[in-house]
Amino acid sequence: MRSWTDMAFILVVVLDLFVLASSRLGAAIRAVALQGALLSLLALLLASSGHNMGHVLLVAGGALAIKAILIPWLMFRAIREMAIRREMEPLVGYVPSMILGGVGVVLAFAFSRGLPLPTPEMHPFLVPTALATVWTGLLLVVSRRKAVTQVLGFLVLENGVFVFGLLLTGFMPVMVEAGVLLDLLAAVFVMGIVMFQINREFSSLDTDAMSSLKD
Amino acid sequence: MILLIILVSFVLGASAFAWPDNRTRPRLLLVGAAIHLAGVVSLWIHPEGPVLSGYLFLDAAGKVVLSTSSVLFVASAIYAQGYLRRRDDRDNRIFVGGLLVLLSAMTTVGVAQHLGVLWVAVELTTLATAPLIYFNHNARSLEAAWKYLLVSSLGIALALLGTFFLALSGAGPGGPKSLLLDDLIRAGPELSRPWVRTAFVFLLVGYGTKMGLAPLHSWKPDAYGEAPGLLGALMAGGITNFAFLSVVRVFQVTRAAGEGAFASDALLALGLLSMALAAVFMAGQRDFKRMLAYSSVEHMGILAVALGLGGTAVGGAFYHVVNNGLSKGVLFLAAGNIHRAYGSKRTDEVRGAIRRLPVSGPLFLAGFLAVTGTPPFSPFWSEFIILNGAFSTGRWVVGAFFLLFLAVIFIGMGATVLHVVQGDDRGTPARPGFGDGWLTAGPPLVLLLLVLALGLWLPRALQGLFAAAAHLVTGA
Amino acid sequence: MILRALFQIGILLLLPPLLLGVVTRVKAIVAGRRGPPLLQGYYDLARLLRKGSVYSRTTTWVFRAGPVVGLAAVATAGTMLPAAGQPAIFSFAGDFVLFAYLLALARFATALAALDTGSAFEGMGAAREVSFASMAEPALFLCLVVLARATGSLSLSGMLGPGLATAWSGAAPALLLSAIALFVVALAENSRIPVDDPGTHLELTMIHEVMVLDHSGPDLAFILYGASIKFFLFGALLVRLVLDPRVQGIWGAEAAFVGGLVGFAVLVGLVESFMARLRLTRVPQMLVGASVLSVFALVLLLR
Amino acid sequence: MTGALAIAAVVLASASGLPGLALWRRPVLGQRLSAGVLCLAAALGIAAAIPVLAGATPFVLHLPWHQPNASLSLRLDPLSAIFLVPVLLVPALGSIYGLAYFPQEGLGARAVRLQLWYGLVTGSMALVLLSDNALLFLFAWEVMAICGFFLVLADPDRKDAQRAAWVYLVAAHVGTFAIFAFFSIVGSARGTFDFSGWQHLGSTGAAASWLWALALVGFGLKAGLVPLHFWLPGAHAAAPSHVSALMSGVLLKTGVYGMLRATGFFESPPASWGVALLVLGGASGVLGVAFALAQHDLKRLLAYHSVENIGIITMGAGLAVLGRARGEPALVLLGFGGAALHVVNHALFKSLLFLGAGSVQRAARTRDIERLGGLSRAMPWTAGLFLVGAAAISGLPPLNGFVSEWLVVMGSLRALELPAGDRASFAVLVVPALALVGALAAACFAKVHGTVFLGHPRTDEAAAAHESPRFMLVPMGVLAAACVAIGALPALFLPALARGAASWSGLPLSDLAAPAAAASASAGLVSGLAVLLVALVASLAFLRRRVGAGAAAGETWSCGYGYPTARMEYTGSSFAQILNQGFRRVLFPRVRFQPPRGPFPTSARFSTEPREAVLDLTILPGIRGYVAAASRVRGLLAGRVHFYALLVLATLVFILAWRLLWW
Repeated sequence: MRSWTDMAFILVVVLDLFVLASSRLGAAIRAVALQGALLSLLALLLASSGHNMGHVLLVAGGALAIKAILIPWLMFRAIREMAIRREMEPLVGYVPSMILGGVGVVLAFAFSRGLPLPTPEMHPFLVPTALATVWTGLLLVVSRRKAVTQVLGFLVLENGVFVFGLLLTGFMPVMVEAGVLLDLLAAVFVMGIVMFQINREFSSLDTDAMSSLKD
Repeated sequence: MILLIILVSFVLGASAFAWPDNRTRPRLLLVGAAIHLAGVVSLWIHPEGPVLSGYLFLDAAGKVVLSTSSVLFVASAIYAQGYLRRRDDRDNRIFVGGLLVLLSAMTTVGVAQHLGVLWVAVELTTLATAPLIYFNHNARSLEAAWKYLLVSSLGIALALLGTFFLALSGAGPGGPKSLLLDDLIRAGPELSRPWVRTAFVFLLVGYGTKMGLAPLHSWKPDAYGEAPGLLGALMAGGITNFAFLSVVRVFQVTRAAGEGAFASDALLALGLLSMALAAVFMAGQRDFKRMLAYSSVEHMGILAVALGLGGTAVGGAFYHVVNNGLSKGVLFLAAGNIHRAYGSKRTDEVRGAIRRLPVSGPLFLAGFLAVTGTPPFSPFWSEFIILNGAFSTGRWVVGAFFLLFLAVIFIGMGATVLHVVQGDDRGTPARPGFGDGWLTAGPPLVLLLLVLALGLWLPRALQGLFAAAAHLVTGA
Repeated sequence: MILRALFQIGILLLLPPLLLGVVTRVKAIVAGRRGPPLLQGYYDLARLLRKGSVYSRTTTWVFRAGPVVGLAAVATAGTMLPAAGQPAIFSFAGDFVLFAYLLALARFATALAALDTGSAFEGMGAAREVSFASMAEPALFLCLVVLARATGSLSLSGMLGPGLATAWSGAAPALLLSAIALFVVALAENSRIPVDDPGTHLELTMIHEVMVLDHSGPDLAFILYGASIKFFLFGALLVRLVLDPRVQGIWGAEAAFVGGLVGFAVLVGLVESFMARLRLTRVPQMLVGASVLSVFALVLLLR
Repeated sequence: MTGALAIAAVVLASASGLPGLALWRRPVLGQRLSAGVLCLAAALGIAAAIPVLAGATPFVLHLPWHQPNASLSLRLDPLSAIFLVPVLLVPALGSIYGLAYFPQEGLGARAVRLQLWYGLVTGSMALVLLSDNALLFLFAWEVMAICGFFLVLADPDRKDAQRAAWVYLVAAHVGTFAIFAFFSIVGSARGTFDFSGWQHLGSTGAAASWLWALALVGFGLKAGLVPLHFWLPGAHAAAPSHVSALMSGVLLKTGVYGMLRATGFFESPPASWGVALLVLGGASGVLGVAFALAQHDLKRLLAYHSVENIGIITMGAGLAVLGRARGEPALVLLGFGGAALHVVNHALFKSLLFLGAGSVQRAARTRDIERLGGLSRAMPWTAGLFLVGAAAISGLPPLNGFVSEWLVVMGSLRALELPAGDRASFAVLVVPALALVGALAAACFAKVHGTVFLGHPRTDEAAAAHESPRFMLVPMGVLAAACVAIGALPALFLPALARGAASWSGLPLSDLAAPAAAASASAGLVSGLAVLLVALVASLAFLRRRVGAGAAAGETWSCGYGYPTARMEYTGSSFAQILNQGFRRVLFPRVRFQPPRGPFPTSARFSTEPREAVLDLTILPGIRGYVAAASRVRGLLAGRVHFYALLVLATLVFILAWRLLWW
């Protein structure tokens, strides 16, 4: 049981690095979808007797439905309609991105030792995984040119936040999970709409086209 | 009553999407604004206790921000009547609905006593605003909306993480295991300090992005520059103030947990950096709406500095929230009028606004004087209190930089404003039919008169309110 | 008492033209000429007062007021200057300021009268007069401050009174320096060589003389008379400063005073004879030099 | 009673523009009513000030005000009262002048606006003087500054007015920040913002000196002390003349007032502060007049003379501070008395000169003195009254300028009585400095009056000039009469000055009585000599009529040249050339010189254009450099959304690293 959980966490981190290294949008979206599914699994795995099983199921199901199915589907639709396949020339190359991501992972694992968990029964990989995933998401948003990849980065970021949220399911389930899901749903939904508009207006999803507003 | 206000605005917003007639739809704004104002007034007269098991409660700090925004929203709603009538060509379904949802979300921020609820409401304001920025449906406004959405969402995500950290800090044995402000503050020292500190950093960056503190401000000039004037007014005078309120909430907890010194330093640093950045970016600024955005950065910086200084400055901060909200309303609404009358917001194309717009032009000038802390307008008082807070606690360097930045900003902003209002308007682009009307020039005028009245005479009730709000933060 | 006052007024009003006569005579003798009689100044005044005058059509009342105000101001200033061995008619703390400013008033009136003619030459003269005067003014005041410090008195009568004798014994270097500075100022203020050449006939090089080109008849008489009184005043100042403390006696002081004045006139005549007029651009240097000398004198005392 | 009068004066003055606004359709009546209200306010205010100056107990009022730390505290003590008189008198006379100079009937809305600001600035100046609370003071101070901005902008379309008004506003606002800081520091140290609680501030140590320096910068900027005078010439030149009179004559004096008031809070200011004031005052005096000499613009020239006179006033104040440091009542009395009397005197003659300049500008349509000349024939009254002002500002007896300069000189001579070895006795160097300033001022005004009023008209406009209407002449006449009166009877004013000195310095009046009596005796003799001078002038004039043999009219003697024209007249620039040459190291004039060439030169020209050394050569290049640097910084943020996100990320990482790594 414990080793399954370990594996899941490690897989989440590996997927982070994969997304950073992937130049093909389709593969990246699939990776993020897989990550979403893993999160849903983790929600179940981490549930202990103290948890309200109803909430756990809701969270796991919600994550699976939204993170692993709905949003990836939307993203696939987007890249199909806009006919984009790959991220062209990211601002930060793939290898440097991976290295930065690796540094982030190392730092996250080192760093989280200093943050004492108030709930000692929690899994030791949880906090570093969350931080590493958040870091990956931030890196993606900063370093990628395409609006789609930026949204993808935002998704990874949300995944990291979600991992962290798993820590709290024990004592404040409703508020937190509702927050995660609402945020993800609404943000990505609105971003998606804007993305379509951008494509129509600029005939491209390259955000470099959008730098006319400056001093 | 609190719930009623939130729900009515939300329902009105929802019904705006269903309202069939483009011409009569803006009146919903008037209805919403009036009900909101009436609600706020009734809360002044009959204060209401906590509702929804303490999740919502209008305390002094929230009251300051909420009342300001309510007034500002009324002004904006009246202004919107004139504005949307002139923009008859455009479907205003999303605009009207979005504004009302925004009002509902802002109100929720004002009354939220639970950090989770607070976060959800702040998120809602972001989502409600993004489509509004895109009101003009052109490439520039789209770019602005995208930048706003992306940067704000980033901030919001970090704030969510910070909220989790804060929740975790109280999750230990004997911890409050709650995100209710009162619980957290009461638990105070029992919270896990490293987590609180980390949480504060994430929440400061998150809500600071929403506030537009430098260097998290980057979305601001773009968004304010492209948004319609009245949205700019609501953002600069409303949403950012609520974001400040969120930072105040976080600060309350952090301080109670014994991390106040660190939090103060961080706030001072970001605040002064914001003022410095405004001082640099306003010099030679050629776009007067972007200039207003930097002014907003500056004033958020002032608020952050005031909060960081603590002591008497915090009372000044709440006073400044009111002053900033109202005078930003004056400036953005007047700037919107000027923008439309010339069809341009570049200073190389706009001059002689006093001639072309005999009300909005002088209002823009007066608003500039007000917002830079010139008597007889009220920001003078709040800025003096904050400065006084710096000097009375022996923070000479902070006080000196504060004054230096104010001076540079005054020069930078004044040069642009005077360029716009003075001179001969012949030979500049003209848009006939966009002169001053009662509906568009009246609201900023009334706001200015309010700023003036507050500068001459601050009602005792408000003074007491600022003191009570400051008491919440400083505990003294 | 009344006798002495009368003597003072008498000497102030009657002696000055003679002094200018002495200067002219000395210059003539040095040049090997006989020169005009000593009393020529009085003859000139008498003749001018009888003559008619010509007024430029450009001028206004300012032109006519100039000589009157100038003479009145100089004469008023004279009442504050102690003549021989006794205090002045009017004496009070700070009277020297009024003294100097009355001279300035005379200058101002004359300069305006010159400008009233609209002539380029007279404008030029007025410009030079006021410019050089403003450079001489600090030196004059510094000399007087030195006196005030040395004697501990703030009135001309006190500065040049009995206290001066002790001052000479205590602060001779400072007093000597300021006497030299005062002599330079006297030359400049009275438009003598090396600052100005009262005998020149080339308007471009003149200062004071070119300023009064248009005045004629009684107006000119007033101006000449005023100029001679001014010359007398500076002479009296210097004589009292250098000579007076050493001479005692009932009328001895008066005799020495008059003798000293004549000596002053001779000295000026000699300077005029043996020195060339400075180039105009060198004049400021000389005047600033006088100021520096007197600052030095003051520092010697303040130290 | 005094209080009611003073408050009524403030309120009436502030509201005095309203009748003009209300009677929009009857401009003549409206403007007259406005002027009448302002005059009434002035009369009431002066009626309140005079008893205080005559020894009545100061009026104090303390009312609450619903602003944090603020209260509506008013105090009319002798120090305020001395300033209050000119502050109300000059605007009142200016408003009468405005009836003809800036008529509402012809100018409409512009005149109405001007009157509104004019009244408000008068009221706020009076309120500045009456304030006994730091925040009320600041409030009035800033309102005054804003009014000044709009007054300079009376003709909003003129580029020079826009620029001057803007520079003025910036200077005023930035100066206020220094005062802001000063008040804030003192207020938070004392726990109150009422001036009554600010007495006996400690003055030892560097901190006190820095604190005082803040006040010096803030108030010195308003007063126009070199090198903070840069805003002043432009603003005073660009404003309409009765506004220039107000600004130059009395608005600057609020800076002096603030400086005195702020220094008065300190228990015993050290001698070094006095020396600082003396040095700054001396520099302002000499440089102010040096700058003035180089000007061609009549009003700019007059404005620079304000710098000079503020220098004289500051020297007097410096002596007074020195007197307090050394415990010498005579120094305090004479220094303060000279400064305060010069405040009043300068208000009188500078307003007179500006009103005269306005009269000239109105008649000849230019302020360039090189395009004027010979105006005294067409406008004899203006010329005569201007001459009185010119003589007075040059410090010539028997006018008022002489009296106050004389007091300052007397004060500095008192420094000679300090024990040997006391460096403070070097304060006596004020005497030669004042002598230089006085002589240069006389030279400058000989130039001005000669070039503008005497000789031939240099242009057709100047030749076609005509005398101004009575509404403009009467206020000038009143001012000239006041100049003569103070000059003739200085002893009359010494008791009031002694009261002012006592209330400022905190010394008992009895300590000041002896030096005051001595000064009074001397001043009596000054009056006597003034009478003698006038009598002599009269009798000589009488004599002049009796002697001589008739008068003939002719051409000006031009050394033999028969056809002199106006173009051959000596110009103002030529007149000042020798002195300008002497001051070229501080003037930095822009010289354009095209020398005559060849054996048959066709054209040659030479012109100099004075530049404002501080503004044009220091501040503006500095600002341009800053803007250039700022726009380079802005270029770094090229508007890319990645960069925006990076900023957020970097901030997060930085703050985390800042503290979290160090726990």
